Amino acid sequence: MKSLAIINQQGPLHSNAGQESVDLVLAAASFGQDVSVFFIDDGVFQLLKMQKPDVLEHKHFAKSFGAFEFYDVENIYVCQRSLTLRNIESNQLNVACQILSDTELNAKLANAHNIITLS
Amino acid sequence: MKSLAIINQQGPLHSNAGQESVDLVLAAASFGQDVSVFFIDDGVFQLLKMQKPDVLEHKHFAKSFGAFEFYDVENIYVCQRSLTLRNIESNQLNVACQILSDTELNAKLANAHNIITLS
Amino acid sequence: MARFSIIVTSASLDSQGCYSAYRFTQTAITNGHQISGVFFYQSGVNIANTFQTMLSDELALYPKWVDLANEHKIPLQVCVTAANRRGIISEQDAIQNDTPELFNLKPPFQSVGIGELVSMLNESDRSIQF
Amino acid sequence: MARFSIIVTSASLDSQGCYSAYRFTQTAITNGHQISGVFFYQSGVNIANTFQTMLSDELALYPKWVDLANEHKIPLQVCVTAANRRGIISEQDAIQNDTPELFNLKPPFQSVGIGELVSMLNESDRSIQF
Amino acid sequence: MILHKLSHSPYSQKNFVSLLTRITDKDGILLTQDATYALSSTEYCQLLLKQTVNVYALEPDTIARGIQPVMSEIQLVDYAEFVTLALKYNNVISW
Amino acid sequence: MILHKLSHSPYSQKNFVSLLTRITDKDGILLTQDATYALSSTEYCQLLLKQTVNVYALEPDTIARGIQPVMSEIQLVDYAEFVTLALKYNNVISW
Repeated sequence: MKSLAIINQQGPLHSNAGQESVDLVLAAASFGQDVSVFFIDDGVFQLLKMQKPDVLEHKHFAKSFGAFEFYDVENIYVCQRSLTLRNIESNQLNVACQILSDTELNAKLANAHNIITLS
Repeated sequence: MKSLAIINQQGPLHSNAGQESVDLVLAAASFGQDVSVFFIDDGVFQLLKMQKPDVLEHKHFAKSFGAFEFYDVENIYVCQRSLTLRNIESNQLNVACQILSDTELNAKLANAHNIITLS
Repeated sequence: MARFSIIVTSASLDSQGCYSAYRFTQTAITNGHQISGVFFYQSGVNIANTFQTMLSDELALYPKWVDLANEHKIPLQVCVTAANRRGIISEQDAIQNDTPELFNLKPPFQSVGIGELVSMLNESDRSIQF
Repeated sequence: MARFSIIVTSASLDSQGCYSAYRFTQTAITNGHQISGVFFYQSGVNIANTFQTMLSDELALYPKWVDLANEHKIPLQVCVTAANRRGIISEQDAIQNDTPELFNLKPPFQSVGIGELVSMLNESDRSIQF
Repeated sequence: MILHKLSHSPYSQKNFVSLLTRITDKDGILLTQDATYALSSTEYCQLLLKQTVNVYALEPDTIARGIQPVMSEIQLVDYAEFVTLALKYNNVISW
Repeated sequence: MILHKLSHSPYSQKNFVSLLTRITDKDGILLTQDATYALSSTEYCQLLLKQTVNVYALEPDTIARGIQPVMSEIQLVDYAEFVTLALKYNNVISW
């Protein structure tokens, strides 16, 4: 079984990247890939609990993060520096995740067989 | 006759924005608009004389800048600060243009009836 | 009361711009303003593709534009060159290609030249791009 | 000699990525490597639209991909969900829609699910995204 | 009197800050889409307000993203006020 | 050992610099598309080389843009060398 790292780099409403990231994570996991999910740069904005995309008639795809564990996607990594830069505290986040330093992030990414960025 | 300002903000090979800016400038001018063209931020890279887009099989749309004067598009403005930041000298540019300060640029843009950015 | 030209240059799935344009247009009409037209250029033309199929729980912006245009008689003008480059073909284009059935741009969206943008700008008080 | 998976997520007119992917694929083959497949996702699916018509002096990337795929038997796999959202419809989709003539995705491009991406990744030594 | 409509994230796009120096104190700034993320940063809010006091942000875009504004000097507007703003200034640039 | 493939302009995208801190000295960096504009800036070249000596740029992308590189420590590579680089590292991230 190969490992696949999915990197989210964009805010939730910037484009369709967030939805298509979720599609990719769930499908790849259901086909047996060892999937890990990374939130880096503006991608950390996808994790904000307070989002109300229905105000813009958009689907709240971030609710699907809750389904990750049912698909055995348990490795959810968030860039500490990206959070700090954006004044985001860990209690504002909408999913259980590991907050990693730059060095730790690099080490996790170095271990993945394949890496796809959604931006 | 209304005035139309077209702002180029992207490098020549980043996307199709450069070509579609030229299309817009020439068509609007031929329909009688008073068109001025601005190169700002990475848009100033469109002005580099040394470009060889044929290496990537792309059309050299910047050659069409030479046609601007035949369409009476004589107001071509370039952001001084964008050039300086990118280490570009005026002798590297492929079209006759006026290099403007931030204040001068703002004043020119404030006079346009309509403004379209290509990015 | 004023007349607006709306210009859309961003693809609906790559930016929020096309949705913002829809909301702005809708609100301007509600508040008594006129819309000279909406001009779709660059990747903004993608919204005119009739083949778009969103999943049932996703925002479907195409029918929203269609309803707004039909209800308020707003011209939805799509630049023909930008559209053809992106595989958006009108019935007239299809007839010229000798495949008269194969098109994916339908009314109320219209395939037009840039001259229509110039006319639209000339008859409006303010333009705004998304 | 290695086996590559190529992933294209950028639209051909909004980025140089789709062209770079083409050049990389072509070069890898020339140098004796194998291509497990090319997977088009997000706005990368736009290249599969058969209706695209470039002006005669502009780069036409669609026929380049078609020729490369046909010559070297490379699977060009287009994610069906991403494609449908962007108005790219296969013959099979069209038949299901009861409009069997109305499609704009043709071989060598194939409409597939994300499972095909997983298979592709499992049988290749290296993936690279554009 | 230009209304500068910004739509890109200040955290990802350099143009966000570089264009500020071109804005005069008579101009207006309207934050929309990902540009509304500036509202959660005292630093970005101050940079904006240094150029002009006429700084606005589109409230639906802000709420949708779950942003908590840190400075009350930036006025939240709805779409109706957006339409009014577009007419109040001489023209609009969408950066 | 990651090959970081960059494709965005350092002048327009903030991520260009922010991702550098995640790069270790064993990793490689390949500048492609608009990221090759970094070659004309001593400052950006130095930032790149500070992280790793393994910095490459795709020559066709550089020539097409009319860029004149200022530092010879960044190696210009063709597509064949790009293919080789992609295999030399354990994986590739496209930023």
